[in-house]
Amino acid sequence: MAEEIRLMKGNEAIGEAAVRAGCRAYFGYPITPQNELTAYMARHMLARGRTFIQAESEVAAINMVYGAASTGARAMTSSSSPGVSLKQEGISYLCGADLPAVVINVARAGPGLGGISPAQGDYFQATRGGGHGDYYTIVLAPKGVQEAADLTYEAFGLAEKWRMPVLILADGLIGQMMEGVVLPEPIDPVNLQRKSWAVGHSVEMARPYNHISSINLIPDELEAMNRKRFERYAQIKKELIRYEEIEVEDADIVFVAYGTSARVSHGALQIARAKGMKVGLFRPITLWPFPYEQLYRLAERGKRFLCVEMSMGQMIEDVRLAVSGKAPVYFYGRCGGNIPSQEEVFAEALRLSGK
Amino acid sequence: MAEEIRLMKGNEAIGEAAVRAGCRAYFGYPITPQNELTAYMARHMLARGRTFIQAESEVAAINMVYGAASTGARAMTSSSSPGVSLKQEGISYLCGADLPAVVINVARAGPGLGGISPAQGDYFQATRGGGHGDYYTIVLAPKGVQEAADLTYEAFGLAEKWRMPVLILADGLIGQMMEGVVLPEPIDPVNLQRKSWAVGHSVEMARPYNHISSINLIPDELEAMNRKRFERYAQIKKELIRYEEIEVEDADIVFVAYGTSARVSHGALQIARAKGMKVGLFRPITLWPFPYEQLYRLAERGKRFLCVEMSMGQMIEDVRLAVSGKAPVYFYGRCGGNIPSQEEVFAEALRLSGK
Amino acid sequence: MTEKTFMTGFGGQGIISMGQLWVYCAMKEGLKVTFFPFYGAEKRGGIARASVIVSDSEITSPIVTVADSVVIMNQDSVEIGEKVCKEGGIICVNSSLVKKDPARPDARIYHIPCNEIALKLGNVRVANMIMMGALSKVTGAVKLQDLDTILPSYFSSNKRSLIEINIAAVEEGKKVVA
Amino acid sequence: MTEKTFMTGFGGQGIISMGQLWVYCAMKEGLKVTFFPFYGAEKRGGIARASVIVSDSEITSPIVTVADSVVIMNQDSVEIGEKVCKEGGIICVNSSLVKKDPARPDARIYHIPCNEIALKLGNVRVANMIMMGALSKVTGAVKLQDLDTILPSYFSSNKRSLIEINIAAVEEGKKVVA
Amino acid sequence: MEIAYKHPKSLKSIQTKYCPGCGHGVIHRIIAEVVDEMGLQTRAIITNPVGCSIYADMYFDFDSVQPAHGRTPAASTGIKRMLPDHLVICYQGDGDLAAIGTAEIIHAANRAEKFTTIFVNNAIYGMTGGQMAPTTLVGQHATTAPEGRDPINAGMGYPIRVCELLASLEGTKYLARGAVNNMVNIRRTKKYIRKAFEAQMRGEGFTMIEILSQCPTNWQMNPVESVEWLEKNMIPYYPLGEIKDTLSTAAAPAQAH
Amino acid sequence: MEIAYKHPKSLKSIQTKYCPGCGHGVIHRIIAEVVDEMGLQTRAIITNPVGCSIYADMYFDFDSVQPAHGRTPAASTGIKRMLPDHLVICYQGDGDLAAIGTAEIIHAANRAEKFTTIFVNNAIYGMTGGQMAPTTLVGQHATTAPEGRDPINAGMGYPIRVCELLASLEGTKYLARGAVNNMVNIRRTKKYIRKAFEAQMRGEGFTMIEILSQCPTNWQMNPVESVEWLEKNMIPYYPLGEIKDTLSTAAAPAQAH
Amino acid sequence: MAIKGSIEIDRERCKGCLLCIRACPTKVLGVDSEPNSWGYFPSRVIAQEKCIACGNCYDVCPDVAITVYKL
Amino acid sequence: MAIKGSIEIDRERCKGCLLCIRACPTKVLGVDSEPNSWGYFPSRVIAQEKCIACGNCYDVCPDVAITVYKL
Ligand SMILES: Cc1ncc(C[n+]2csc(CCOP(=O)(O)OP(=O)(O)O)c2C)c(N)n1
Ligand SMILES: Cc1ncc(C[n+]2csc(CCOP(=O)(O)OP(=O)(O)O)c2C)c(N)n1
Ligand code: SF4
Ligand code: SF4
Ligand code: SF4
Ligand code: SF4
Repeated sequence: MAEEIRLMKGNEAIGEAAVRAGCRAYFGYPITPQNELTAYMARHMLARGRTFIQAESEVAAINMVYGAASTGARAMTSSSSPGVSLKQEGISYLCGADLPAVVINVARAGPGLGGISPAQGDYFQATRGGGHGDYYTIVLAPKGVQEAADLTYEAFGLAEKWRMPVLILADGLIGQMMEGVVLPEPIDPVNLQRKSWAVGHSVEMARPYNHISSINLIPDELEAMNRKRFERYAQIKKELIRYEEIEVEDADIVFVAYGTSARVSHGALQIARAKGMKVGLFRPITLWPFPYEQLYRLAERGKRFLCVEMSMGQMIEDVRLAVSGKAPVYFYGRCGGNIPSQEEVFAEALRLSGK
Repeated sequence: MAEEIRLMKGNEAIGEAAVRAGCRAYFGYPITPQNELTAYMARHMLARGRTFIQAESEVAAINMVYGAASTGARAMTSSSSPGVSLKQEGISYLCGADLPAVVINVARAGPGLGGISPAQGDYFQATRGGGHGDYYTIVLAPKGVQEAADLTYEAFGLAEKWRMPVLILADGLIGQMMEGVVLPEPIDPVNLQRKSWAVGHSVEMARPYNHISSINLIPDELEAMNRKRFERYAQIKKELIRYEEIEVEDADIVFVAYGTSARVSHGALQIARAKGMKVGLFRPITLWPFPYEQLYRLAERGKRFLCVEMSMGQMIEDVRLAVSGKAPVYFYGRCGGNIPSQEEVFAEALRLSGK
Repeated sequence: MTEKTFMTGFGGQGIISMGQLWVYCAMKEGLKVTFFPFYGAEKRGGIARASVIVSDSEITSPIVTVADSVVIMNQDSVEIGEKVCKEGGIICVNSSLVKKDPARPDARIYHIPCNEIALKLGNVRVANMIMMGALSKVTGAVKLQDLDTILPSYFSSNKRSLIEINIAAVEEGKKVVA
Repeated sequence: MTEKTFMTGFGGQGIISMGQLWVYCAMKEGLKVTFFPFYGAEKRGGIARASVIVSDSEITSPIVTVADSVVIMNQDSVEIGEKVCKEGGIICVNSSLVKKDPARPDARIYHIPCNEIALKLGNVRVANMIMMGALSKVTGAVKLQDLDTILPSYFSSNKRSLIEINIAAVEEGKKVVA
Repeated sequence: MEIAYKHPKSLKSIQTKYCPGCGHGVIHRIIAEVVDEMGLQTRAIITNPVGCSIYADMYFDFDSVQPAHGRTPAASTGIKRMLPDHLVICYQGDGDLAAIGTAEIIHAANRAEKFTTIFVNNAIYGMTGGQMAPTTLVGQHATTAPEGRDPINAGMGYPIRVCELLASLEGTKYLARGAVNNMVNIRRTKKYIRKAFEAQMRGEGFTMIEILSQCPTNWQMNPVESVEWLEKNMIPYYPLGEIKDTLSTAAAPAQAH
Repeated sequence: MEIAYKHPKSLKSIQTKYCPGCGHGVIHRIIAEVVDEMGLQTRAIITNPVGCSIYADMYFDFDSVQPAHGRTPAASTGIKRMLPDHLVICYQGDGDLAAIGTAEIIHAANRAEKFTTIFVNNAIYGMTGGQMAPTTLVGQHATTAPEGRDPINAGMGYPIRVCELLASLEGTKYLARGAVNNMVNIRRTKKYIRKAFEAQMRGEGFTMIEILSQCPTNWQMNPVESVEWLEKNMIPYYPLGEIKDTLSTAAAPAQAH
Repeated sequence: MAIKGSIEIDRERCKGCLLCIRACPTKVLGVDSEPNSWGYFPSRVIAQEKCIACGNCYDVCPDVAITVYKL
Repeated sequence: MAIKGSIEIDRERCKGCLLCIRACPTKVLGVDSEPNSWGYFPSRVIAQEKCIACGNCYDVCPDVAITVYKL
C-alpha cells in the first residue's frame, strides 16, 4: 500500500500517532494550544472503545496515567506549560516507580498564565526535572508535524524499554501548524505483550505479586535504587542520543536550536548560504540525553555557536556545558510568544560573522 | 540587652525568624521533615492574631500566599520536596505577577515519595525553576540553624525589594538539627509600609486601582515584561551574590558545597589540613544568583574542584558552567537520604590529590 | 518553486479555510506545505492571519515574514500586509473592503472585489474562495484542480450543499485576474 | 575542646531527651552545640539515635561518624555503637540491658546499670538521666550544672513533678562512675 | 427626563471581549451595580479567573487579582484574611470552580471564608473552546464529549449541582442559584448578590451565588437560541432559588421586585 | 477442635508497623477476609496511600500500587479502567482523601468509577504526627490546632462528613460508614465492604466505606481510651450506617449477624 | 396611566445579540440593517413610542449598550 | 448448652494494646507481666475455661494475634 500523506495539525498528528502506537488510555485536561489533541483523543479513543477521560485537573490526569501505567498499559497525557508544571510531582513519582508513560507538552509563553503563543521556556523544566529528586525523563523535540507523529509513536516503545516517562517537548507552533504527514502502522493494543512488572493478571503471568512504589525509607536502599536508575540513564546516553546536522562541515558559525527555532534557523542558514556565508545548524532531537559530545567535537574544530531559542536562554546552558569553554557560544532569543524570523536570525549571524 | 542564645531546631528557628520578620500570613500543608515548622507557625501566628491556615494542599497553600502577597502582606509557605513540586505552577505565577513571597523547602530524598531523610536533590528545581516559562527565584541555602534563621528573616526584605519569591533551600538535617541561635529583632507587621503596587486600601494610598496579573496575550508586550524582569535579574546578580570561602587561598583542591554538605566538607577540610593537605571550601550561599565569576577566578588560579552534594550531581552543572573548562571538576555525591561523612569526603579528596 | 503566502483579514472572513484548502490542494498536487494560523489576542472576531507555504522542496521556517504573495481581505489588514510583502511581490486585495491601496509601488497589486462577486454568486461567505482562485491564477503556485475531491471531506455533512458554489467561486476568482 | 557523642538505643528510652538536655546544658556552659536525631525507618518503637556535639569552637559536620564517646542503651545498639567509637574512645553501656560488651578492647568501656538504678529511684524512665550523669563524669565535657534551671522549661507543666527525680538520677549517674 | 437604567460606575465603559450574547456581561453589570449601591468601589477586590472572564480586571473599575486556574478561592482566602474590611469577590467559571478547583472551593467554603463566590455556570469550558465541564448536561455535546456527555458507557460523570454539594458543609452560610436568561431572574440574581455581599461585610461566612449563564459560541447557537436552551435544559436540572440560607436573622430575605 | 477465627490468607503473617491499638490493623484484616471469601486474591489490587498505611503493600498479599498523596482515586481510575475485571481497592486516610485529594475523590465518585474506596477516618494525620485533618472534631487538639480545632476565630473549618458530601453525586452508588471500635461494628463494617466489593465486581459504580478508626498515638491516649473516645465523640458526629444505597435490587442488604 | 419611556442604544457597544428584542414586552426594538464598525448588526429602536421604561432591554443586555429614560 | 472455646495468642505478634481484654465478654484475658521481644506486654489467657469462642477478641485485635478454636 502506498503511503498516504495526510494534512494534519501537529496536535492531531500526535493524537493519531498515539492511537496507532496502541495507546490504551489518554487522560487530559483542556488547555490552549493543545486542545485539538485532547479533542482528537476524545473522538478516536472513545470510537475504538479505549479509555479517554477528561480529568478534573492536570494533577489528576498524570496520576491516572500513573495508575494505568502500573497495569502495563500504554498511557498518555498532554498539556501545555502551566498544566505541565502541575504534573511535576506525578512525573517524579513515575520516575521513582520506574513506570513508562508519554507526556506531551505543547508549550506556550510563561511564566504564570503568560500567553498562548508558542515558546520554548520550559526547557529547564523538561530536561532538569521540574519535580523533586534526582531523575530525568527522555525528552524528544520534534521540528514539525511529521516528526511530532514519529517521535510520539516511538515514545511509547522507548518509555517501555527504559521504564520511564518520555516527554515530547513541542510548542504552540508545532501543535497548531498543518503539514503533510505519513502516519506509522497502527498497532492493536491487544497484540502488545503484558508486562511482567505490572499489576493485574498475576495468574496468567504466573508471577508473584507485584508492588509498584517509589517509597523507601532506608537511605542505603533508596540510594541503591537511585544508582541503579542512573546506570540505566548512562546506558540511555550511550544508545539514544539523536540530533540533526545541516551543513556543519565547513561552517564557521553553527546555529544550535531545536524544534520551531531550529526550523527558523534552518531558514536563516539558507539565506546565509545564499549569500556565501558558511553557516551550519546543529539540531538536538533528544534534549535529554543531550548531545554534549557531538557539540564538543564541533567546538574542538573551531566552530562558534549561536544558540537560538524562544526563551531568555535555557538550552544555552547545555551548549555551554557541551563546549566547556572550547568555543564561544552566543545567544539569540525571543520570548513571550514571539517566534524569531529567519531574517532576524540571519541578521544576528551576520553581526557575529563580523566579530 | 545581651543577645540571648536559644537552642532550637532549624524548623523552629525558621518559624520564629519569619514571625520576627513580620510575616502576617503562613499557609502550609504537613509534610515530613518540616512538620515542626508548620506546628510552630500554628502556635505562634495564632497566638499573635496573625493568619495561620493549614491549607487543603500545597497547591492551595501557594495560591493563598499569592492572594496574601497581592495585598502587600509578608506571606510564607513551607513544605518538603514532593510538596514543593506541587507548588511549581504557583511559583511561576508569583514570578509572572512580580509578587514577593517566601517559600521554604526542607528537602528530603526523592524522586517520588522517596524517603524522609535529608537530601539535596531539589537543586535543579530550585535554581532552574521547576515551573514553566522564563523565571528565577532567589535561592538561599543555609548551612545551619543560625543561618536558617538569618536568611529567612532577610528573605522577606529581599522578596519585597526585588518583587519576587525567595526560596530557602534547606534539607531535613537543617530542619531537624538543634543548634544555638541568636534571633533577630522582631518587626511588628503594623509598622511595615503598605505597598503601592498592592491591592486594597486604594483610598488611603491615593492611587489608581491596581491589577495583579501575569497574563498578556500580546507577544510583544509579554516579551517586554519578561525582558524587564530579566533586567532586574541582572541587577540582582550584581548586588546579591553571596558565598563563603574557607582556606581557599593556598588550596589545591577546593570543595564546592552548600548547606549540609558544606558543613560536612568543612569537617573534611579540617581533617585534610590536619594532615597537611591544602584543601579549601567554597560555599555558595545564594544558589541563585550563583557565584559563577568567583569560582571562575579560582579556576583561573589553577585550583581543582570537588563538588560535594547529597544528590546524583546537580550543582556540579553550575560549577562546570562557572569554570568553563578552565579546571577539572570532580564529584562526590550521596543520595537517598544518606549524608556523606567528613571521613568519606576527605578520603575522596585524598584520592584526587594523588591524581 | 517555493511560494510563501501571507493571508490576513478579520475573523469570519474564512482566512483559515482559505489557507487550509490552499495547502490541501497543493499537497494533492505533490507539493510540500505548511500552514500556520494566528488568531489575534486583541478581541474575538478580531484579526485572523495565516502563514502558508507550498514548495517542491523541504520547507524550513513555516513563518512567513517575507512573503512572495500577500492576501489582504480587509482595510485593517493593509498595514501588516504591505509590510510583509517581499520586494516586487504579489499583493491581492479584496477591493470590496479595501479602499486604500497598500503603499507598495514595487509590488504587483491585484484588486479583486471578492464580496461583490460572492454576493452575485449568492453567498457572501465564499468571498475567500474567489480570492483563492485569483491567488492561484496570479501565482501559478497551486492549480486548485482537486478541489472537487477535497471539498466533500473538508466540509461537514451539513455544509455539503455548498460545494458547488465554492468551486464556482474559485473559478470566478481565476477569471477576474485572467 | 570538642566532644562528639553518639547516643543509641530504642524508641522510648529517652535518647532524644538525653541528647537535647546534654546540649542545653552545654550551651548554658558557654559551648557551641549541635544535636541531630535520627529515627529508624524500620518500625515504630524501633531504633533512636542522636549525633551530639559540644565544642568551644565552631562545629563543622554535625553528623557523628567517629565518636569521642558513645552511649549504648540496649543490646541491639551495640553493633552500631561499637563501630562508631574512635580509637581509644569512651563507651558507656547501659549494663541493665546490654549483656554482651562492645568488641572494642581499645575503648574505655563503662558499665552503668541504668534501669536498675532508675528503678531504685522509683521510675525506670529516668534511666537516660543516669546515663547522662555518667557521661558527664567520664567525659568532663558538660558539667550539667544548670539542669535545675533548664528542666522547668523543658518539661511540660504536667511533668514538672518529675524534675527532682531527674536531677537525682543525674547525680546518681555521676556517682556510679566516680 | 430621568435616567432609569444606566451604566454602573464600577464597570468601565469599554467594549468587552465577550462574544455577542454571552452571559458574563450581564453578571458583570449586576455585580458592579451592587458594588455601587453599597458604596464599596474603593474597597472591592475581584479575583478574575482563568476562563473567558480572565479580562474581568479590564472591565471592573476596582482592584483585582488574577490567580492560577481553579485557585481563585485559595487566593481570595489569602486576600480576605489580610483585608477583612474589603469586599472580596471570587469570580469563577464552572471549569475553574467545579473541575480543577474542586478542592479549593470546598475547603474555602468549609472554612467559612468570608468572601463571596460568583460562580458562572455555563455548562461548558468557554475560553478553551467548548470542552465538557463538570456541569455539562447529560447528552450535551462538547469537543471532549463528541457524542454528548455519557456518564454510563464513557464514564464521563454526571452534571454536578455545586450549590447542593456545598450545602452539606457547615461553613457555607448562603448559597443561591440565579440565572441571566431574563429580567426577572437577573433582578433576582442581583438581590442574591446583594444579600451575599452584605453578609460578607458583616463577616458571616461563606457565601456563593451560582449563576446559570449562556455561552452561545460554544453551545453553537445564536444568543436567543442559547437563552432558550438554558431555560429548557439547565433550569430544570439546576433549580433556581436560595439553596441554603443560614445568615443571621438580621438579614432580609432576598425577593425579586 | 475446629478453628473458628484465624489469619486470612490475603494478609501476610508479619508484624505490622502500626502502633499498638491502631485501627488500620483490623481494617486490613476484614478487607483480606472479604477478598478471601470472594476468592479474589489473585485479582485484587490495592492502592496504598501516603499515610500510616503506606506499607499496606507489605501486609496485603496481592498486587499493589502506591500513588502520590491524595491521588489514589485518580490512580485507581487508571487501574480499574485498564483492568475492569479486577478488584481495585482504593485505601485512603482522611488527610489523603478529604484534604489534598478532595478533587480526586469527588470526581472519581462523580464519574461512578467502579472501584471501592476504603476511607479510614481517624480524625487526624497519623503518619506526619498529629496534624489537624478535615475530619478532626471541633475542639479536638492537633499540632496545627494547638488550642483545639476552632472553626470560628481561627477559621479552621468544620469537620467534614465525607459520605454525606458525596451522597449528592449521582455517580455514588453505595456509601456506608462503619467503625472498628467493637465487634458489632467491625462485623457490620465487614458486611459493608463485602457488599461494596460485590457491587464493584458487578460493575455498578462508585462504592465507598468510611471507617471510623482510632489513632491512639496521635490522640495521645492509650488504645482502650482511644476506642472510648471514638465511641463518645466520633460516632455521634459521624453517624454509622448505610448513608446511600442505590445498588441494583439484586444486591442483598448488608446486615450484621 | 402607564409610564412612558425612551431608550438609547450605543450602536458601537452593541454586539447584535438581539436579546433585548426578545426581552422587550412592547416590541420597541428591531435589528439594524447597517453593521457597526465591529461588523455587528446592532439592534435599533423601531417603535420608541411604545417604550414603558421597564428596563427589560437594559437588564438582559450583556454589553450595557442601552440607557433607559423615564419621560 | 453454651459453646466452649479456646484461644491462642501469638505473644510476638501482640502489641499489648489490651483491646481484646476490653472486648472479651467472659474475661478470659489479662496482661502478661513479661514483655515480648519488641518490649510490649502482651495479653494472655487467664481463664481459658470461660472462653465461649465468640471471636470478639479476634475481631478487635489490630494485629491478628489471636486464633480462636471451637472445642
Ligand atoms: C493549569 C491550567 N490548566 C488549564 C488551563 C486552560 N484553561 C483556561 S480557561 C479554562 C477553562 C475555562 O472554563 P470555565 O472555568 O468554565 O470558564 P468560562 O471560560 O466558561 O467562562 C481552561 C481549562 C490553564 N490556563 N491552566
Ligand atoms: C504532596 C505531599 N504532601 C504531604 C505529604 C506528607 N504526608 C504524608 S502522610 C500525610 C497525611 C496522613 O494522614 P492521613 O491521610 O489521615 O492518613 P493516616 O496517616 O492518618 O492513616 C501527609 C500530609 C506527602 N507525602 N506528599
Ligand atoms: S466563549 Fe462563551 S463564555 Fe466565553 S465569551 Fe464567548 S459566549 Fe461568553
Ligand atoms: S500514628 Fe495513628 S494511624 Fe498511624 S499507625 Fe499509629 S495509631 Fe495508627
Ligand atoms: S442586548 Fe445589547 S448587545 Fe444585544 S442586541 Fe440588544 S443592545 Fe445589542
Ligand atoms: S488485641 Fe491483639 S494486639 Fe491487642 S492486646 Fe489483644 S492480642 Fe495483643
